[in-house]
Amino acid sequence: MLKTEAVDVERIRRDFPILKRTVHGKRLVYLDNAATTQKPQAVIDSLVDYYSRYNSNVHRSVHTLGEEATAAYEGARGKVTRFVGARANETVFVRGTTEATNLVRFAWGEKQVKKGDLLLATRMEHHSNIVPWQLLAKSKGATLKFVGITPDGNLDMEELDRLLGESPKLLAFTHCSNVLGTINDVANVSRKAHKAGATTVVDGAQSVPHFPVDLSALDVDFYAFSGHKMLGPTGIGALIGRKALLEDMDPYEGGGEMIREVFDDHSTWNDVPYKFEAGTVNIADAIGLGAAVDYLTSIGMDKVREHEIRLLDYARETLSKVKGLHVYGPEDSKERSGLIAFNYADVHPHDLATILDEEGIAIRSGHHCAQPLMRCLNVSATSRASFHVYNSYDDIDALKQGIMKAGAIFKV
Amino acid sequence: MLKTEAVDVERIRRDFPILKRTVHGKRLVYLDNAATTQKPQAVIDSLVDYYSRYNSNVHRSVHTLGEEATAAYEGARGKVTRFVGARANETVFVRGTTEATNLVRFAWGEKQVKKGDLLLATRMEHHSNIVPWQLLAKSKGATLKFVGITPDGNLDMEELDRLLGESPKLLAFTHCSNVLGTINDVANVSRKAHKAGATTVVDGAQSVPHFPVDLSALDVDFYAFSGHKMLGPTGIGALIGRKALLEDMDPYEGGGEMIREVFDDHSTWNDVPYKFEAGTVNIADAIGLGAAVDYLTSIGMDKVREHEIRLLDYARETLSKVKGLHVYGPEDSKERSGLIAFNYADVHPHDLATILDEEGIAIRSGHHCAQPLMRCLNVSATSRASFHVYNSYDDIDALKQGIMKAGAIFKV
Amino acid sequence: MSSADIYRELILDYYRNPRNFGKLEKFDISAHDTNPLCGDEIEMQIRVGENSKIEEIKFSGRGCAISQASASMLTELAKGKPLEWVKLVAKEDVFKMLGDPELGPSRVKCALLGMKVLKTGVYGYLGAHYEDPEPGT
Amino acid sequence: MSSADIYRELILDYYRNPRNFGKLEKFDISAHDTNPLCGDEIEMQIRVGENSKIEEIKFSGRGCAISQASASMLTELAKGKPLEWVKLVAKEDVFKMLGDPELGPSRVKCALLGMKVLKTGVYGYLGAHYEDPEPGT
Ligand SMILES: Cc1ncc(COP(=O)(O)O)c(C=O)c1O
Ligand SMILES: Cc1ncc(COP(=O)(O)O)c(C=O)c1O
Repeated sequence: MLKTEAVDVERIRRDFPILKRTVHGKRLVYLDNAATTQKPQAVIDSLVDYYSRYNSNVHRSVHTLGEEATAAYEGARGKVTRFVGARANETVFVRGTTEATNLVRFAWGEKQVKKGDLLLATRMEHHSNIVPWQLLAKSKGATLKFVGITPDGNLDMEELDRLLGESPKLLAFTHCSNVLGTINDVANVSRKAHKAGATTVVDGAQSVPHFPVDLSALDVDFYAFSGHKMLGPTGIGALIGRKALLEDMDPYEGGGEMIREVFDDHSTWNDVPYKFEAGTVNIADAIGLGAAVDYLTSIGMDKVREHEIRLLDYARETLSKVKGLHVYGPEDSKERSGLIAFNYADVHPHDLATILDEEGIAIRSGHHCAQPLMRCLNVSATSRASFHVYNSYDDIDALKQGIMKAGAIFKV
Repeated sequence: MLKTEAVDVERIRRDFPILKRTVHGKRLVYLDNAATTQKPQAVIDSLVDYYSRYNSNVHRSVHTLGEEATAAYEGARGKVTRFVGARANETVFVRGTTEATNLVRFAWGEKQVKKGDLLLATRMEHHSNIVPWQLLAKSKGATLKFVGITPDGNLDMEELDRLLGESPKLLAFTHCSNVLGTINDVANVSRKAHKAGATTVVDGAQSVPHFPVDLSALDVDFYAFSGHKMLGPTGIGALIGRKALLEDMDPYEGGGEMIREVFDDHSTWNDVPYKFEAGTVNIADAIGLGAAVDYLTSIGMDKVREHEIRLLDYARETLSKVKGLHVYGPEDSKERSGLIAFNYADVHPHDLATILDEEGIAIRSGHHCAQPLMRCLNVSATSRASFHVYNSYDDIDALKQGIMKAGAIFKV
Repeated sequence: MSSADIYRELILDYYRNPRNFGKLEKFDISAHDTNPLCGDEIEMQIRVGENSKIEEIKFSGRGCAISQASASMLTELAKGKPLEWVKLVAKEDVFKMLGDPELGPSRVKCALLGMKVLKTGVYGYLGAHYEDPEPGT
Repeated sequence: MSSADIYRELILDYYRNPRNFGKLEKFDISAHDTNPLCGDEIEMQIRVGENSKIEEIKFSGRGCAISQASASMLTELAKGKPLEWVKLVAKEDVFKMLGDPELGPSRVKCALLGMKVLKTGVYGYLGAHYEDPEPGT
């Protein structure tokens, strides 16, 4: 297996037990990382260790198991906070990106957005950064408008400026598109939005797992991401919010943990971020996410990024030789993350995915939860190969072989 | 270690790796099961197996890993559904009981409850079955009233009948109190509520883990429980809802998975139960909960119940010999579940818990997220020892020894 | 069974040259559905003739080879049959029609989308309700 | 260190016979807080005398031996001191006052609840804001 020089892929692959498995008798070539990544042994071990050694409910415990579980859970919060350059008490653990945007919708939006207000999203958003704002607009009598994209797959900055001129209350936009791969200039866009008086909600689901993110330099109000896309367990993610905003917000879910005192007719709330973590939290998986952060940090996110750029360059080069294959998104690899969405002749993405699966290759096919973007691109579906640090040039060669086989079957 | 005859405790204890550990050099005596239970190796293994062999995002996948993960996730839904006697497509996976009641509040309550409506809860509810209704009442201009309890710790049926006479929209009540241990006659109470035109939301957090629950015989509208309290992982639980109600409800969180189609100005929803599972679900822990259900089924919930009744009888007998110790809740063990809340002389529960911890004994102390009930009992806190199938008579003897030690230190 | 067997000549032919593709000017039954899994969509229209026969039937939509070929073949099969016949169609019939390919659960949904739309439309016309045995994603 | 050391004679004495327990009729400062962990609560009231001295101070509330003894001892320590002294009180001072018991993180919150209430009240009176370094549960 060829090293990309950025990282030692062969060594890294040994950390991921699933990569040893075969699919239909072939080596597993896992290229569906934008949907969810695989987990290193260290993350799996952190779960086993938790359940085998110090499982307990947190916070309200006086006993030793409880103290240990609380320390590990809060320790994980600290790791996640530092990993993205946030500040203490600004990190709320949630199920994932989708719960994060919905939390903002309910706890910030229902309080702040009024009838007639304007909300903005972009046409490259994942449904999780669209549907909450649609529902909020409907509940409040507000309007949701979309910032379009340019033919090369970037945000249409002119339309952005024009729509910001209409004094929106909110701008919801993604740090990195899960279809186009486009990396947006978050600091710049958020600054513009703030000048226009808008609050910003940034979807970091495809950025935090793939390149260094330093929120202290990005000037955003809310930032959301999912643990399962960054080598962590399913069921955990984070919402980072400005402390002043979090403190001013209504609570989200109500119940244990988030309260200070419960009276018959009202209750008072716990401090931020606990105010937003009602009920028993996902203790084990938060700790597992902390372990994922440790693993990524030990490799170095700059190395992860470098590796993915090399894979991307190699993939574009390799796939450019396949006749009839069309890649979406910006040209320059520096402007995009490690994923490639494409269509191949008239072979439907599902059919391609089925044929590739037989070769042990896992890609995603479909609308990628981005139907408004699909309509922009005038397609109903695309295929998508997405990388992480354990992918190699070999994986891309296998992908090309698989596509060629589909071409033969479909007589392209 | 004495068998209770209902189950072979010694054999069962070997299935729980954490029970091998020591705390402060003493054998761990874990009596905090109402807060969260420990996990058998089979549950831990199911997580390891998932992450090591077939981790993938579910539903939208064509590749083999995705098909396997989807089958296991939906298989777990089937297990949970059958375990509580529910019907297909009525089981929504949520984070836990708290998310379940909040889901009902947002998706059912915001649509159905109107200004001036009456909502009912009981004074023995956990905060997770109070605070959502307080917040709903506040948002809608409705009123929340409480059904009181009798001096022996049962629901005050006269007050219930009287308040049902005021035509409430909702009756939120627990199947089993996490402080008193009281087991409510759910079928009877729910039938009364339905006659009065109220929708019922039943908190099953302390029932499903401890005795057989057959929803097909209980006539409730919504039923909520947590996986982590029934030997399953943290971060997963279930809301069971009548299909017709679920179908009529608004969605809760918006995003991927729960949609059918997303347009600029509106979206259409996926079928029930998927409509309520926005974003990437907690795949691994749902599968882990399925493994917990398998484990409990292999023992038999009737056996679990029988074992806990014996422990309860033994504990009451043993603790009755401690002077100054007062136990809360109904007298008859057949009417209560396997937990004992108590106070001991003027030793504050936190101080008692600290002293017990030194002996390796984990109990809970505090308000148990039931402050309105604490006010009823006229205390600010209690100690609570709660059992599960791996507890033994020895654990109870240790508890008594520990309490005696606290008595000596506090010169009771 | 390999994908070369799934994507036989016949399936590809129906995918690229779908029979009964299009819309009817006049119709008595119309139904539409999408597969939330992938966004595949199928619309079917039927003109009902004498003796409750399927006089004319057309489908439109977009999606993978399996969903489109399956819908197209189904319209051919349905044409001329009495509406009651639609009630008797089982998923096994659809698989047989496609040459019994070995499909994973997600692709089964592609194969059955046409049948679901056909049944939804015809059941509704007959005053009944078609309940999808495996709804959702 | 064992719990027998934590619950020394002195702590138990302050728990059972708290000094400065009760409410003031007239006061310049009043603050109240609860520990969301457990529901322990402390209220403190202060009458400010000449030269911004703590002329009178009383506390009330309920909770464990550690929280109640700690609050009571703190009022004794504070009485007669200038308000500015309160700003200098550190958690180490509280631990020392309690005889440096070895407390787990959750019990540390019990030990410090009194200090938190005292500081919240006095800082507020002085026009400042006391930020709890470890808020929440
Ligand atoms: C009776 C009862 N209801 C609800 C809950 C809340 O469950 P969770 O914290 O898992 O949401 C608990 C446990 O904390 C409980 O004991
Ligand atoms: C860009 C983007 N945003 C949001 C999400 C939603 O994340 P989750 O499903 O973990 O909530 C995803 C992935 O599905 C994504 O790719």
